[in-house]
Amino acid sequence: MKREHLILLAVFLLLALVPYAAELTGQTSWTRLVGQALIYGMAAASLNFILGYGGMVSFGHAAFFGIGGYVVGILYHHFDAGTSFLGLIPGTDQMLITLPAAVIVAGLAAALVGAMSLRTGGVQFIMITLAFAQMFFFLFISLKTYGGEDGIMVRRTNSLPGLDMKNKATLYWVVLCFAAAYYLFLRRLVQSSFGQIIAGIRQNERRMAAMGISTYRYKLAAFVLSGMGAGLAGALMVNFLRFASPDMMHWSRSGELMIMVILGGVGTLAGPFIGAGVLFTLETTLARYTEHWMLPVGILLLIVVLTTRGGLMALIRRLGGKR
Amino acid sequence: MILLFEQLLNGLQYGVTLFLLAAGLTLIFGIMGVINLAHGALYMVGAFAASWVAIQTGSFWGGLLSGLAASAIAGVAVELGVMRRLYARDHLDQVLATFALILIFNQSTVLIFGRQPLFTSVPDVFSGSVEILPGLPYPTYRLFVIAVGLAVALGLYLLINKTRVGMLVRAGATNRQMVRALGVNIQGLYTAVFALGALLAGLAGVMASPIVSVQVGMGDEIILATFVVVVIGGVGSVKGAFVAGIVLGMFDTMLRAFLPGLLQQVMPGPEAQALGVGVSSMGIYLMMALVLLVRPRGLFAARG
Amino acid sequence: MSHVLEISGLVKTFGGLTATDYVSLTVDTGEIHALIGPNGAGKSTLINQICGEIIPNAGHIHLAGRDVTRLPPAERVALGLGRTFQITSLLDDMTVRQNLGLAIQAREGGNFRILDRASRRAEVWDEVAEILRSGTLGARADVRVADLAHGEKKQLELAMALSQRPRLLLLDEPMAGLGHVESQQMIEALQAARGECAMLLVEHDMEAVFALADRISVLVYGRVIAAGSADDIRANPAVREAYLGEEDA
Amino acid sequence: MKRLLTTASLLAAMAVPAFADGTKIGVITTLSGPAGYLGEQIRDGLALGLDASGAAYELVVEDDGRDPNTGVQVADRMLNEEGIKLLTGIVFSNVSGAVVPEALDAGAIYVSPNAAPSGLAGAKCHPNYFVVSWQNDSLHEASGAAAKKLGYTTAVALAPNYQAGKDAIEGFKREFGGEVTEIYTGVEQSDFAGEMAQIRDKAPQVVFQFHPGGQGIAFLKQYQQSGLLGTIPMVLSEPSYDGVILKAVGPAAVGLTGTTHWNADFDNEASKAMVAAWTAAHPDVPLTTYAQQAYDTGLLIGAALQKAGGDGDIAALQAAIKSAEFTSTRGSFAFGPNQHPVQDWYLTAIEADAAGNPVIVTKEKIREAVGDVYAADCKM
Repeated sequence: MKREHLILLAVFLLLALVPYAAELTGQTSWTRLVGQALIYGMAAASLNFILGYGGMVSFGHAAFFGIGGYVVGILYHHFDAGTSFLGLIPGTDQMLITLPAAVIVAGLAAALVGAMSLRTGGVQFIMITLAFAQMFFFLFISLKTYGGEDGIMVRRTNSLPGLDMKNKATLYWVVLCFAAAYYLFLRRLVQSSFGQIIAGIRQNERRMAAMGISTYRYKLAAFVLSGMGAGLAGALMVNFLRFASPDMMHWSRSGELMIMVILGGVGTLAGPFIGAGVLFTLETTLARYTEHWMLPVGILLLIVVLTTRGGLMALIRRLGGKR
Repeated sequence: MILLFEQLLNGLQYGVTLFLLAAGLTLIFGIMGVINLAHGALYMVGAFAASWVAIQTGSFWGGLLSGLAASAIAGVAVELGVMRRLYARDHLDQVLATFALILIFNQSTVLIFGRQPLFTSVPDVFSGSVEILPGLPYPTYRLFVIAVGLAVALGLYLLINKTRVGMLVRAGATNRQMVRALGVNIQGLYTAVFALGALLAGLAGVMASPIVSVQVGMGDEIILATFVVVVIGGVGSVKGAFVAGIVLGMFDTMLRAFLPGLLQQVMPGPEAQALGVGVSSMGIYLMMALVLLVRPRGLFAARG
Repeated sequence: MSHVLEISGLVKTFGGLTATDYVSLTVDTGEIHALIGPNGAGKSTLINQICGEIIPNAGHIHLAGRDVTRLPPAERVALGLGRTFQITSLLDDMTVRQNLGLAIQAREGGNFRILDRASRRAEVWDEVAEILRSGTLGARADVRVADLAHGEKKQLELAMALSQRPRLLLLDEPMAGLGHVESQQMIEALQAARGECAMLLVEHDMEAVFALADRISVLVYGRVIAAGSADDIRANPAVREAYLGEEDA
Repeated sequence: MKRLLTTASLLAAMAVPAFADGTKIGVITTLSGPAGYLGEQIRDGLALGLDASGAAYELVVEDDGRDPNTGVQVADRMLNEEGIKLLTGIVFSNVSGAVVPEALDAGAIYVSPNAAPSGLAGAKCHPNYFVVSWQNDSLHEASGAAAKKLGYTTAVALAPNYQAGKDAIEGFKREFGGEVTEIYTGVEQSDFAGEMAQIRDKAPQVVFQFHPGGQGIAFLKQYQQSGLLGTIPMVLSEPSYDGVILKAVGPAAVGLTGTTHWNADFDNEASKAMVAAWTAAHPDVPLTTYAQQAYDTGLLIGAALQKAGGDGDIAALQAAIKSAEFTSTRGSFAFGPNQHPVQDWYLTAIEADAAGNPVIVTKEKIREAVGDVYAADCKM
């Protein structure tokens, strides 16, 4: 336990130093790269909670990511234009309002999708979550008021009282704090009573039902929690990019999140963050050297699948000699 | 009335294309338990190989043969090189591996053929159209596609229901352990099924190449609809893939053709158009959601 | 004496096949009621209807006086129904201790808490320690279930079912696959649990059935063809014919 | 004059020693995926245009994968690490919506060779944001004007069901004035048999359709296969019949009518020089309007760099670009109040050349010196 705390603290401090290191070495874009990877890591980790711990393979997770992002975008749009959403809800650029709003709306969407999808299982569940995500995608693509497929610009990052959110390093640290808090939350969540029940359901749903657990309700609750996490990540991403577009909920984005989870290590806490970091860094770094970056990325992914069992986390553990 | 009939034919033609893709996918899924995201890449391989050879030689039929050969070879290579190592693994590992294969196939295609879309024309025999009803000319080539699709369906039916290999395939789709217990060369069967699936995907690609734009990523667009067909039809069921493919093809075409018009009866024109198309884009997904809510394992689930 | 379980006129058909054909039976408080019958008689289908995994076409199931015919499985458990599975069904990646802990946690409730620590729920772990101390599984407490021997899994499953403190325990072939010594241990364990709850015991091992059962019902082709004490059943010609006929075929 | 320019660039080079081999220009464009050929056209056109301008430059090209995230990531590195002050190249509106604000906030200049989302054309216009191509709406207004001019009164208009598609049909309707039946197609649809049946059923005098890239190829092929080509005339905006599409469609395209802001047969020196340079450099690749827009962008940037002496003084560079002192391949070119083009539009016909392959032939000028409807909202 002690050792794990030390490692976590060290990683957090290292990540906190990224803006300074970037400044010193002149590689200033690393701040953004790491920030974006952290946000993707959060989204992937939220997916991993249902996928890795709960055994629910959702192929529509980007929908909640996108919905969270659009909440920020739409609220900013109305704030900027001085209008209100459906004539009822005024816009805002206050992060303390937009983030909770994004989390709640994404949670509601997840409740809707989960309530229907969780009646199925296996590959049917994969496909039905994908189907709902596609419906959201087509919905947002036809919303002319909010930019349609062009997306919606958020000219200024949401404000937090007392902080200069225009400063890239500040924004990065805010994101880092959210990512760290979310990591700790997930760590607690999987150890909680609820988390244990979810892990039990993944291993043997029939047995859990025979012990009196209404598995559907627990799975739905897990699905909603996970959707809320993705919504938070999406809201942060829009603040970071200052842009929301239907791309955020395209099915390939859902696939990418799943790839990050699998690459990093299914059912591990740090795996999704590592997977996101590695995939994202790999893509952007390779893209600097070749237009055909997809080829080496594909080959590397293939090598990882064929040679490791349990993704990069398994590799790290093996190197660390833990098992 | 004529319009309705024509749209039905269009739906049928789209349906058989979906069937060609879904038949292989559902067999691979049902027998090996592999979620093959790269199935669409084999469709692309077939289309590219056929178009390129057709452009070089001027012969559609040469293109057809090379397209089939190329996709079957690609399929066997994928099976031997990658999938064979992953049968015992988790579904998720297979997802990651086949995703990697998509990247590799797409980018290799760019390296070999460049980024410009390729073009082949309809073979001379099938250029032009036939007046199948008074006042309804229909492109001969599309009729040819329908005929090929139906012929393949018949062939698959005979193969699966009347031959020993087919018996093994059926048995494999319902009970994998049993086939193993029969002492059959499982590895050989798996490779053969994968090659057959790839061949059918390649055929779909070849047939589509004179109609659509042959370009990188063309397989990624159609693979989603194919998965929808597989799931609605029931994993592992070729009959399900056929029924679901045709129904979905018709349903999709009908929605696109008539929903906006119907909506215009009850609401203003432009909004009806936009809503109608929005809903028809979602149509196949809505249909899948509905089917799964009623029959969680699809229409013709092979496994009990 | 009241009925813990009362089944009346239960019918379940699959296509043309009638798996349960107007079955009626009762289990009384504290009683061990054995259900026997040849393979394919519909015993598992009946068990699964009592559990709620299969919904019958007609008839009623009352549990402790309440009609549960259409309730989902989990709610029946809340009313006091416990079960073991024909093929042991446990959480294979967890240890014996964790399996027991989860069973008690499930019974205790409060499982929508997302920020507590399951490992620090004293009410759960004290009881787990108690069960481990009293039973034979103590030495294997921290072994992964997947690594247990078959007999140990059966014991664990029973311990988990009993830890739920059910009013009625459904035992689906608890002796299946056990050796002679293990069977004896299982019979003893069930005898010991006799005071805690009523049991509906589905079993092929006649030695165990006659050792344990207060009453026996015989199910053939989905129908109860005989019911009564062990001696009644032994003497019943219809039962003999059903079993002998089965063996001839 | 030329020597003066050379001296200027020499001075610029000396003033900023780090850029001894020319001003770095960041090119963020789409090179992967089905739309990759558009990015290729833009990259190559840009290089040729800059070469023609004689400016000293260095292109830093990177793929955005049509993904706004990647685009911003690339922009950040170019702007903040490599000290690039001048960006261009984006193909798609969704990428430019994310990247352009990033560039502007960093004090850099963005010159668009293609994407021109309406969101940046009106009230949110910016002094450092220029568009050399066209604003989306004007593209399709030209087709509406053409159809009207040809005397048609009923039309079927088809476009994909996303914002640009809706804008296309709106733009067409605005200038056409006749009776229009709108048909929206799927965003990733590649088989248009159903639409063909509807067109036959409606039997309009003219068909207008907007389907860029692969969709356009599929649409035209199927229009011919269904026997509609030659029965019902079609008017197209330039993205729906670029050189690559025509090459892929082949003889099936002959007989169509198009509208464009530029065509390869334009009789001006700049255009002829560009066609010659392109044919020499890329003999197997058709020259499209994407490359032409990028070429013009290259000419504009090159001229401005020489006038301002590199990118050392952003204000001077901005002013130099704004003055638009270059000889455009399209003849007349000027920036409107929102720094989007004010230009002429032409009617073209697609005819068969000696070998039966389609060539685009310019017929007449149908609109003169038009800007876009959003310019009025821009207060700079």
